Amino acid sequence: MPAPSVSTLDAADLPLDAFQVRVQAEVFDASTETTGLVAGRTDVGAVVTFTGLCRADDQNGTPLAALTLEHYPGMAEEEMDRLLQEARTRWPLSGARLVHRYGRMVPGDPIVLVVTASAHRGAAFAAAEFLMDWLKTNAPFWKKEERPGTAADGTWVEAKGTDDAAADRWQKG
Amino acid sequence: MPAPSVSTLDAADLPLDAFQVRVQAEVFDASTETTGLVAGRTDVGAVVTFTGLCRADDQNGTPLAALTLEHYPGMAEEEMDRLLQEARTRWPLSGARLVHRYGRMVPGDPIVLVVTASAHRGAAFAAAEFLMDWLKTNAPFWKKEERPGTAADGTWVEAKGTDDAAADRWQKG
Amino acid sequence: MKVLYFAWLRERVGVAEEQVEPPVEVRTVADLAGWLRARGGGHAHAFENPAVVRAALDRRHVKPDALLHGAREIAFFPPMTGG
Amino acid sequence: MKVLYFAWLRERVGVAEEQVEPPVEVRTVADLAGWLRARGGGHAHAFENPAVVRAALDRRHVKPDALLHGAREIAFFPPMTGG
Repeated sequence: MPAPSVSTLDAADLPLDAFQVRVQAEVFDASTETTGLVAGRTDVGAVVTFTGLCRADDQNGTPLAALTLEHYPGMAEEEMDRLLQEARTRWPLSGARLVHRYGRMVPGDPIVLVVTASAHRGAAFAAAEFLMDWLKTNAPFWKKEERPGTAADGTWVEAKGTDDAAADRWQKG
Repeated sequence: MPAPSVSTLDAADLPLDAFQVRVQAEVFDASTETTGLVAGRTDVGAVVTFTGLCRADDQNGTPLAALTLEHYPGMAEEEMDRLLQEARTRWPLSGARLVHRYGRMVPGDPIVLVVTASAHRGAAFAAAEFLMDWLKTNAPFWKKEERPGTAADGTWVEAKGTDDAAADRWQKG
Repeated sequence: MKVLYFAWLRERVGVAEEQVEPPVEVRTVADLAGWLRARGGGHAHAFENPAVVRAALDRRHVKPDALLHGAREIAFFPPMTGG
Repeated sequence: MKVLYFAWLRERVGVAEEQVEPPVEVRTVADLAGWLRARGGGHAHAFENPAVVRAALDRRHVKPDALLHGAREIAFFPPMTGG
């Protein structure tokens, strides 16, 4: 299993690792990521954590045995960095984490993690939701679904119009 | 330290402890609460966790040494139950936790926790934000602030108009 | 009936709770607040600006015009600042 | 230049990446997609509906009319379904 690739965006007045994106095969621990963001700090009033998990049924209610996530190494991290920088221009964030897994997942497995920290809850909530919406439509990941009891190697998930609509609501002007 | 009071709202098709509110003096562990919500389940696609923490400065930027939270025992739990039931009528939730602490907190200490789980991210985000907004204006808790270097026993925090506005945006009709 | 006070209302009145027996003409939450204020001293100070006092009847938020009839417990407090 | 394929485009083309030398008249991302489709076989299948193919030039999302000039790497893929 390759080591997770790490990318850091610094700001002079923030801890060195306040903003971080990672793409990895391993399971992440939401609590470790969140603790890392707020430990020893007294300027954070709100932390929002979003975890996206693999469900046992797809968006149409069809049973699902597993998901395989393919990604574009290099671009995935760069695009997630760009999303994070965009979020920082929009909201006063004290820190953030974006972690996205690739590989095969079974129902119950965590897939994606977004953590945002801010002095105020409104900024933390809005930035987390913005990051998730844009991750879905902009981060180069693709899901393939395996059905229970089928021998075929799976079906590529089609992009949802509702995801585009969710991302579009953040468009400026 | 008194044992935390527990209240549970059940639904026939959900795990017994899927919905829970607690009022306690002890520190909570966001990760334990979240794990308890999704462990062994494959119908949850999204978990949103909000943690509210004590900051070293108040809403006007004045330095803060500590906060003391007073509450109305009995009503606090009942009101939080009512908020949770209202959220469940509005969004399809798989589970939720509301935990609110009382007593003295210093900067960096966690004060309030909201966890929402749903099949879909939109419901989990909206319900978490709704619960936080309504907790602020409806749950019977009051904050008293201590300033660094002052002997007086503190000043009661005044309610913010922005909190009322945040809660009002969820009013129906 | 039992009256509870929280936050600065508790500090001004000087007790966290007390038992009161208002006369029959005290019918609403606002009536009771006015009757308590008329006692003077800490009570007058606590209720000097009724517009910033909130109330709960048997642990449910109520408006000033809510009727007291049959309630066992009433609480007076400032706008909430938890969360 | 290097061409990368992902998801069902990769499966249809049959390779994850390849080196190509398009002629000078292939100036845009859309031109390149058309030129690749004209090769027939798996490429024709992958690009049969250009409207559902997205592209990134040197790891940045681009529109079909983006110019290729100077790019080292282009990727073709379906709409993203991560998160």
